[in-house]
Amino acid sequence: MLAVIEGNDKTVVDMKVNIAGVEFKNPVITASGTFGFGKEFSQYIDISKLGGITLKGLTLAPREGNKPPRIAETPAGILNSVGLQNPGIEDFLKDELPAIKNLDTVLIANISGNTIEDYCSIAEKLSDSDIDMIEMNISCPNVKSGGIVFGTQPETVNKITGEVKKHCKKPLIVKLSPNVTDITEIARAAEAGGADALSLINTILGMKIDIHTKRPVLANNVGGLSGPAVKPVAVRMVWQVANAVKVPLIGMGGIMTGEDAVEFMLAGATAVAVGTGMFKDPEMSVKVVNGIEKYLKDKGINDVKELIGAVIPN
Amino acid sequence: MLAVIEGNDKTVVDMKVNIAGVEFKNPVITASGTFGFGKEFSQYIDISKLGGITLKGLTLAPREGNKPPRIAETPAGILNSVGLQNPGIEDFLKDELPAIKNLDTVLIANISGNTIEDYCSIAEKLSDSDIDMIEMNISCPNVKSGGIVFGTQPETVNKITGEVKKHCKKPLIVKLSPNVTDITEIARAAEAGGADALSLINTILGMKIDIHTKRPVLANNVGGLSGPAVKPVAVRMVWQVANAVKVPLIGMGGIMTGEDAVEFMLAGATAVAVGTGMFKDPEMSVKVVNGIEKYLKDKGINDVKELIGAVIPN
Amino acid sequence: MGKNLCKIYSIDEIAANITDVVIESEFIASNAKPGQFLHIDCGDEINNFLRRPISICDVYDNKVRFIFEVKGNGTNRLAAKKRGDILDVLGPLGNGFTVSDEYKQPMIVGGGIGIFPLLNLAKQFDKKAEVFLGFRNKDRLVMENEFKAVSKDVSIVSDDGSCGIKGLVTEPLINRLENGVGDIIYACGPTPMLRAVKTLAEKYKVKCQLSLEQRMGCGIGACLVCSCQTVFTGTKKYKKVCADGPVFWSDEVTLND
Amino acid sequence: MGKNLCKIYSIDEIAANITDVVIESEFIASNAKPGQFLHIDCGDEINNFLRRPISICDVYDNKVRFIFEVKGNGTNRLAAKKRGDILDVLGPLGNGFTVSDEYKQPMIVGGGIGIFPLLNLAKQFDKKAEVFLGFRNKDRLVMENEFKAVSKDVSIVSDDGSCGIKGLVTEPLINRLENGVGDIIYACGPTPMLRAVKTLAEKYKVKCQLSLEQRMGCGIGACLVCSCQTVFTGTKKYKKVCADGPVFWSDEVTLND
Ligand SMILES: Cc1cc2nc3c(=O)[nH]c(=O)nc-3n(C[C@H](O)[C@H](O)[C@H](O)COP(=O)(O)OP(=O)(O)OC[C@H]3O[C@@H](n4cnc5c(N)ncnc54)[C@H](O)[C@@H]3O)c2cc1C
Ligand SMILES: Cc1cc2nc3c(=O)[nH]c(=O)nc-3n(C[C@H](O)[C@H](O)[C@H](O)COP(=O)(O)OP(=O)(O)OC[C@H]3O[C@@H](n4cnc5c(N)ncnc54)[C@H](O)[C@@H]3O)c2cc1C
Ligand SMILES: Cc1cc2nc3c(=O)[nH]c(=O)nc-3n(C[C@H](O)[C@H](O)[C@H](O)COP(=O)(O)O)c2cc1C
Ligand SMILES: Cc1cc2nc3c(=O)[nH]c(=O)nc-3n(C[C@H](O)[C@H](O)[C@H](O)COP(=O)(O)O)c2cc1C
Ligand code: FES
Ligand code: FES
Repeated sequence: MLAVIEGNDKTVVDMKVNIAGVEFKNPVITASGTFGFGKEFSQYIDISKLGGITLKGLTLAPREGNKPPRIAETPAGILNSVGLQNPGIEDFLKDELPAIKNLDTVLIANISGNTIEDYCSIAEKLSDSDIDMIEMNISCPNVKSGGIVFGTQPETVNKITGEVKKHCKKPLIVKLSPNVTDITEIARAAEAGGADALSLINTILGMKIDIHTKRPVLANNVGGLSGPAVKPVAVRMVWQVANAVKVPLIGMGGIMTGEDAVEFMLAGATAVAVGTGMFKDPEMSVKVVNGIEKYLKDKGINDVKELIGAVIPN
Repeated sequence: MLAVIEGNDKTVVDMKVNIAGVEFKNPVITASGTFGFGKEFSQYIDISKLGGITLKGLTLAPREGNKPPRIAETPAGILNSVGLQNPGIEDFLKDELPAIKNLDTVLIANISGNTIEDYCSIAEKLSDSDIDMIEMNISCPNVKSGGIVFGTQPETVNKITGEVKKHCKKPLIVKLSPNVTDITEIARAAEAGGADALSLINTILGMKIDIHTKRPVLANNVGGLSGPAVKPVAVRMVWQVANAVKVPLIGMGGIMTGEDAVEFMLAGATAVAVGTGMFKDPEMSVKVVNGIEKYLKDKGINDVKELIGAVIPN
Repeated sequence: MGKNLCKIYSIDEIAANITDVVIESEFIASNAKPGQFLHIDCGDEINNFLRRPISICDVYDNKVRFIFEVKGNGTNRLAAKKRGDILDVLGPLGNGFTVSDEYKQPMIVGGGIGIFPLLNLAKQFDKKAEVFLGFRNKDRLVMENEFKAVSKDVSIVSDDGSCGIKGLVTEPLINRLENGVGDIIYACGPTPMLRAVKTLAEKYKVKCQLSLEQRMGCGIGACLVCSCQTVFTGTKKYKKVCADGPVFWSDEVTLND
Repeated sequence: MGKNLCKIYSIDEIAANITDVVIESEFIASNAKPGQFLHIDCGDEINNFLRRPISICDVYDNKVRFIFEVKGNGTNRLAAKKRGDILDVLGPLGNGFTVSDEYKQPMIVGGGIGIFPLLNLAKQFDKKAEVFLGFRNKDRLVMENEFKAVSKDVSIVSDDGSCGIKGLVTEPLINRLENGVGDIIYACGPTPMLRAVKTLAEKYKVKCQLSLEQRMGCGIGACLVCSCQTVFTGTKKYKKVCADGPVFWSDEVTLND
């Protein structure tokens, strides 16, 4: 594990990045579904040190989610099958948002639905709230009816993005599924539909079977793989998509250190999100911020934006 | 790591499985590309203890493969970009096959090509050889012109399988790519085309960037991810495909222990292949055989075939 | 509640595969309530990176004790730690048992690894608690004397009769409830045991708290993986074992998942 | 050649980040040739599961010595091993240097970590070899006396002049070649150094063997990841560093990859 040491030279580093007109004090965001609605981690970190936080996926009506067990450990990763448990958009606006709306960080809501109308209606309700950006999840592999059906065909991605844009007054991030043959096709469809930014990757569908009980470990049988195991797949997809679209990207998938974050930015991400890594260490998101800063100081780079897409392909 | 202890009770275990009329003394095979043409490992293991061996991918003409570096380490996995380096089918038949044709194990050739005609012609040349089965690789992510273009569209999978079947007198295994939106669709297309068995998964396309040089670690920029990291994805795909087709499956992806192999068989595989794990331990394939046997003895199961597809979904 | 780097003060195998650990942490020792748990990083390997939830068994001075059984990869690594090693521990986490002077006849029921959090609970009742402990067999019997020292009475039960009474741990409990003894039951152990205790509590109309287990991710209420089904005025709802529990009132949980 | 479980006989840090290890293995000791390597499992973590290739530095009795610099995860773990630990080692692997009585004036050139396999090579020539060793600076200078003990002459060169002559290790070599000394050159070190040596060998028409490095998978010739470009009668072809090398004749390799 990386021991995070604060850069000790005098380089002044500009950590700010801008996505669709929204300024982030640094490029580190929390990944949706791993950070609740923000309050749980406040005992462990100063949330205002983060560029932004993405909240747990919201749906129009409350959702109970899938049966437990909902988590399994795999080599360098985990599978989850939470299934979008959430209190619904109304209760969120009433009970959850007030507690976090004054946090000094970018607030990103993550939305899911069963129909295009669902998405439009949630986006509309959030448009007048204190949320700064909306991330549209069309890639949750854990819910049959939701998300993923929209996320795997370019035509539907284009259509849903276009429709939601009409109802959405906040910058719209479209979150892509890695469970596709050609992610650039999907990315281009989202961009053409009007996405202001793209985030990737959501989890990869996986399964674990307990050989003693002969049953899948997850009650849902399958779940989404995240954590370091998926990092090479995520970096590849960010790189491919960066070469295919012009909108900014938020990269994620297995980030555990500042170095990992730098790798995603070199591949083409303007910002990164930390998810599963926070289960290992609730301070990880802040350590990633510090790790990026240290890398920049060590290299004498004074603007984090210089990293974006700076990979030199062979 | 699993310490392999020979089962010490008196259960007599039948380890034989049958794929497309070919009998395997046990369900453990080596994965193509990780076992050369068979001879290299003979200093480390008794190859006749394996159910079968799959040889390095062959093409019609010799191929030089990609530039080095061709390997990178990732969390619980590796990326490779060998790019099908091989001496071509003629030299294989002349220089390599004679040395292994008398091995007491099932010999599986693995073939790739740029055109359907290439595949047909290699299959024809192998049809009169001492090879027992042919595995058709339509899923190599490391060669632009070859394989993968055929492997990601149901129509082309169906077509190539049908054509190759006409020229192939040996049982034909079609090897599936995990880099697809819906693997069951591809599997059904291969079955409909006449595949006698399916093997899965090939590697998942990934990338690693050296943050100090800003260059991709692989000269080819991207490469195929294998090893334990991919196991949950592979198990999920085997399970999905087992529920979609009737032909037998060879499961692979990250197998390191007998327990891992049992997991694949429960998911629906009739046999399994061990690849990357052999880089960690050249004896791993044989240890997997012993590990399966130990599991069966411990559970008092006397026929390995009872494991095939025996998962109890929730 | 906090992230703590704690030195291991002692670590001993007290029965086959059962490890008793004492760590130094003034913060945890002074904040822990009976029934709360720790979320422990068992090794710095990316490969096995989920923490493991382990109940607090006891606290004294600035030390915290927990006991666990080796099951898989994580607990195996944890058991290999040495005195003086530093553990990365989140805690104290979750809601513990409700302890109150109101309860004059607490009945404490534990099965298997479920007995560990109950020692500190029993201690709170100044030798008023009656304790019922179930073990698989005599090789697993631990802490009998420690419980005796802090309880009014301790009944030992084993699956095979190799120690204490043969049978289910609920049997001596039923006996007491039949006699009208018991104004609250606290239980921790395998789900079938918890179901039986819940049924008894309903039958004998005694208040009852159960400590549940579920696989966890964050351990702090943020990821929603550790759910258990609860019911409130007829509506079923998933709550979080880590943050809403692990201790629940028995009429709140369905124990159906 | 074989899979060996070898006990660590000694392990010492001989310079900053440079570790000198002696393991017990009669099999390797009696089969190893200068220039061959070991493929070492640096820890049983799935997470870092590729072995690491490290050259054999020396053999004596039933012991095998190797020396390595800590670079990343694997060598870091390896350096943390203790005397008495068991290492899982494949070897001896690959083709070593061609040693023959035919060569009367062997020139041995090493740069950085490339010097380690050259000790056992120099030994084979009964104090006839002239050795040229390049170091980054004096903090990295190791084994000077050991080489002196087995060679005719040892020239030390450093990048910054902090030890020996300042400059490139090829400079004193050129001097000797200009004087007509040298009937074979053996070299191991960074690729730019190997390129320079190859050019000199061509210019002065001296035979030359180079030891190459490449990232490896299996280490035994089965996976084809460790390729280096070779040329034979004008045709370029990839060979395997692990099995066809790591030592190649300099006119065989292009050093272009
Ligand atoms: C609130 C709480 C308190 C606990 N207190 C104790 C205690 O005091 N002593 C003790 O011995 N055990 C206790 N357990 C159970 C203990 O957490 C598991 O035995 C342990 O996590 C198993 O990890 P492993 O690495 O050995 O097993 P593995 O099989 O390697 O674990 C794989 C995954 O499954 C999870 N898991 C496996 N079994 C359980 C289980 N029964 N409950 C929750 N997660 C599980 C692990 O956390 C891990 O994520 C408690 C569990 C909970 C939820
Ligand atoms: C035939 C041969 C002999 C060698 N002999 C020695 C020796 O005697 N002493 C010594 O200090 N070093 C030697 N090396 C180099 C040594 O293998 C690498 O420094 C080492 O593998 C780096 O591993 P790491 O875990 O520290 O680095 P990491 O960066 O964690 O390694 C990541 C991956 O890259 C590979 N890798 C990184 N650098 C190299 C390299 N230079 N060559 C080959 N693979 C590399 C690793 O094997 C691993 O797969 C030799 C290399 C080869 C090919
Ligand atoms: C427990 C859990 C719950 C998640 N829930 C959501 C969600 O509600 N919406 C969403 O878009 N992504 C969700 N994700 C996906 C993550 O936001 C992220 O895309 C993925 O986990 C990869 O990043 P990581 O490897 O850093 O975790 C969830 C992931 C996990 C592990
Ligand atoms: C170095 C290397 C070379 C490979 N070459 C081939 C190949 O030639 N043909 C093929 O079908 N698969 C090839 N594969 C894929 C493997 O056969 C296997 O499908 C994959 O690695 C997953 O299994 P594993 O995780 O056990 O390695 C190769 C894999 C590796 C690591
Ligand atoms: S473990 Fe994350 S909410 Fe309980
Ligand atoms: S490392 Fe496998 S062939 Fe050389």
